[in-house]
Amino acid sequence: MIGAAIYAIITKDLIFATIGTSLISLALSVIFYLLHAPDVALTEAAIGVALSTIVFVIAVRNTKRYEED
Amino acid sequence: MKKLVIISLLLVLGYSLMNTFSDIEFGKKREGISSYFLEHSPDDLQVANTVTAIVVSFRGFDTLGEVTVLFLAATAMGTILFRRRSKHTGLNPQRKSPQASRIVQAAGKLLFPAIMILGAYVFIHGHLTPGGGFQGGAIIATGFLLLLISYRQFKVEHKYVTWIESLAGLSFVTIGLLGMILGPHNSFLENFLNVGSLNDLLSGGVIALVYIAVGFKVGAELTGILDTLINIRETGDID
Amino acid sequence: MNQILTYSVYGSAILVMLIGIYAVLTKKNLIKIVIGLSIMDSGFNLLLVALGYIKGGTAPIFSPAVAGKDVLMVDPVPQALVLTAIVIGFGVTAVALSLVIRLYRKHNTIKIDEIKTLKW
Amino acid sequence: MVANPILYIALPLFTAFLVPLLAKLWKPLVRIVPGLVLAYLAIMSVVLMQQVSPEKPIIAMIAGWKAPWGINLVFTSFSGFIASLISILAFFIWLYSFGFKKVEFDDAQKYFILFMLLTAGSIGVVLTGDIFNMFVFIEITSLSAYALTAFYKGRDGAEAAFKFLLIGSFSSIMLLLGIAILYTYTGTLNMAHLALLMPQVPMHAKITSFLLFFVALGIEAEMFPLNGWAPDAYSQAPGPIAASFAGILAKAGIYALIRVSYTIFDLGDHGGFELLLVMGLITMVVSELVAMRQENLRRMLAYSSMGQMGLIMIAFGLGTKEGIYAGLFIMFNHAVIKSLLFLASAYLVYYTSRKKISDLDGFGKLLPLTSLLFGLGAFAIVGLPPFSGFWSKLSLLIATANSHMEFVLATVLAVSVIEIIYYFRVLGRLYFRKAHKEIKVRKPTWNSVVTMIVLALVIIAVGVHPDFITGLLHNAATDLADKADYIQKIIPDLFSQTLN
Repeated sequence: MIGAAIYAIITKDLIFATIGTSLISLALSVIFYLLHAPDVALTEAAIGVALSTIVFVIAVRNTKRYEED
Repeated sequence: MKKLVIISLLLVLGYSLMNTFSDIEFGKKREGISSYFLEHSPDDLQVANTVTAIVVSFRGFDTLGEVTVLFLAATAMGTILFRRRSKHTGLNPQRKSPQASRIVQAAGKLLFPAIMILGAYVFIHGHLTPGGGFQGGAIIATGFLLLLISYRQFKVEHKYVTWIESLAGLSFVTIGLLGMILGPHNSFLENFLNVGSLNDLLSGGVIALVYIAVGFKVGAELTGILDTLINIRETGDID
Repeated sequence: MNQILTYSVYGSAILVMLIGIYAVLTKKNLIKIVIGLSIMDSGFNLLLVALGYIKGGTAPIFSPAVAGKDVLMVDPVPQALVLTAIVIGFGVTAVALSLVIRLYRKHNTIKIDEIKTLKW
Repeated sequence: MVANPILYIALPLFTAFLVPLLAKLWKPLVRIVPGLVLAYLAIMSVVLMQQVSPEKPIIAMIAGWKAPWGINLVFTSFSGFIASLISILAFFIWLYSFGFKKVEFDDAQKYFILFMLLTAGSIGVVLTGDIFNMFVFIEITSLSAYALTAFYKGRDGAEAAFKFLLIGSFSSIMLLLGIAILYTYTGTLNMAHLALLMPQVPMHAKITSFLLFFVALGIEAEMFPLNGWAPDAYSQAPGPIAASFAGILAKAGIYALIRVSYTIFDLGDHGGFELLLVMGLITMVVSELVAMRQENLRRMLAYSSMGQMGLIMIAFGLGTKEGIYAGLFIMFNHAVIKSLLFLASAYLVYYTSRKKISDLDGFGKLLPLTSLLFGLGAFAIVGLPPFSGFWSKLSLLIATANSHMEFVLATVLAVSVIEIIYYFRVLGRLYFRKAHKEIKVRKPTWNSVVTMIVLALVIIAVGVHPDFITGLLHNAATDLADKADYIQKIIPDLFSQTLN
């Protein structure tokens, strides 16, 4: 999860960065399940993994895909 | 240089947080209000899922606020993106993006009803199993998302979304206000129905109703948000 | 053993949060900044749920399987709070991204230094 | 039932959900209905203020659960005073923006919904007795503030809103961390219960979470150096919204800051108040110095507003009952006078996109009434008699003198001179310069004239006869100063258990 977080902020391709955040959410949702928080796991899976990612992807499509220095 | 300053500041923050939290042993039981919740949720409310009981009853005001935050987000995005609604809205929009492949379309058609049923199941059973209004609503929005991306000509009827959103919100507040009239303590959001018995579908009194309203509202709001974002292109320039 | 577990769980949650804050403060790309905000929230959510965990506890649901038995359950309050925090975080992210899109339409860039009025 | 603190939140939310449907029935309803709701809340405030006294706060349970288990709304003399101030001011700001011709229909609907929710959120922050619920209301308030900042698209509103959103997100993560620390050590979220259990929290955790709260709420309360968002937001938002940022949003922020430092934490004697005092001093001096150099009228007013917030922090940082009294008095005056100044300035700079002070030459003849009201507001805010600002500044000076803070006293006086200089510079432009040729002015509409005159009358009335509100202020100050009483009123059972 930490790896995904670092990847998400260093990669120049914003689509991959978005995928990085959704991986964080996915990992988070598994951890929540392991910590006996099924409600939170379900919310994180639906909102963090699916909806948030799609919102980011739409935003990237409407702007620029690559981050330049 | 700037980065060094920021990193050192973050290290200070991280150290002080770590210092604070390391006293708290991981996985140790602590005293607090939660024991009261664990006791009273099954006994007084007959709600099996304690998290639901907390979210809807004990801290029901937070949930009302939360639903409002989503409503606000949808309204705010409308304000930010859709200034000066252009005249050609809805009239044969020429989408630049290509159609999704047939496989995606077929899968969308197959999956959509299943997702809808899953979403509805999740928020109707919110007081029994994990899940509830937010989760169910989010799942339903995912279903609409599938249709929105696989069928380019698919349009969410704004009229219906507005109606569902408003009516669900109104019923939430109305249930709350009814609690002020009918409830034993005359307080907002109070239960005034028969609570039934633990682990029945018809248990928990008002809680189940509130969570269903939340489910509809969240579903409509999230669908609205996605629809606003996906359709920016065709409504053209905002300036 | 428990001490190590304590440090590693809280430490990784705080680390994720700090990575998010770092991205928000140093990145020049507006979308990257919003990604930083969402990472920051994720880290906090993990921290709060971890604080509510009780060793040997079960999920706080009185399903028929545990009915009548005296079971230890994890703290449900942080879970309810995190539920709220996730939904609020999503709302804020969506608003932030729509602002980014509007800024892009106006300035045709999402680099923070090219938008003069954003500097401070 | 008809007058219950819950309605402050429930009614605006109900209306916000209803307005999209009303829009289909008859379009003007989206302007009228929010106004009716705000009017009802304003009347309800008057009724509730008559019922409440320091001995008998009004506590509203939610879902029938007693504190600390459920969330409750606490309408005391202190929180009720601020809530009433906000709700009455909100009604007048609605009246002012009622005739907005600039906004089209679709936007009008969103404008009034957002404004109503801004008000409801701020009142929620003030009334709630639960710390996490306060966070939720702060988020409601901030989200509507972001959207309203970006409301006009011709200006740089989106930039200001994005800046505001970034800083606001930091504020919320800090707040959440502070709440998490308190929850893990005490196991509760109710403010009174937290205050009761505070002695059992170890010192280092207490300090960390206090600092987190302080920074987070300092952002909302426009404390230096965390107020980078404020000048942009104030200058880019529509005129009435700038007025409500000063009168409503900032008031909720400073209320939360005071509630946290006075009631929840027991750090007042361990440097908590000194921190508030010092930050207030810095905020005041820096903002007023920057305000003097502003060319843009709106930005000047924004910095002046921050200076006033600094003044309020100084007053509360004294930690004495006199200080609280002075702080509340300044809060009241700042809300009324700054709103008047922002509302009047909206017409003064209506057609100039730069909003430069130098463009105001000769407006005293072109817009006599608006200029007069602006001048009145300027006289009042710098603290000249016979306006209400004089009494609040005087009470602050007395309070500092009695606390033997001569340095603070001298600084406040010196800063007042700076204030006089920059406000009089504007007035000089208005009245003693010739107008530029071919200048377009916009005549104020009747509803905005009524609003501004009412606010001006309040300023004069309180200035001539301060007894109108001193009683309320004394009650509020008594209420805030007595922490044990607050705890006892909200959680009587747990309080007596701890005593035994």
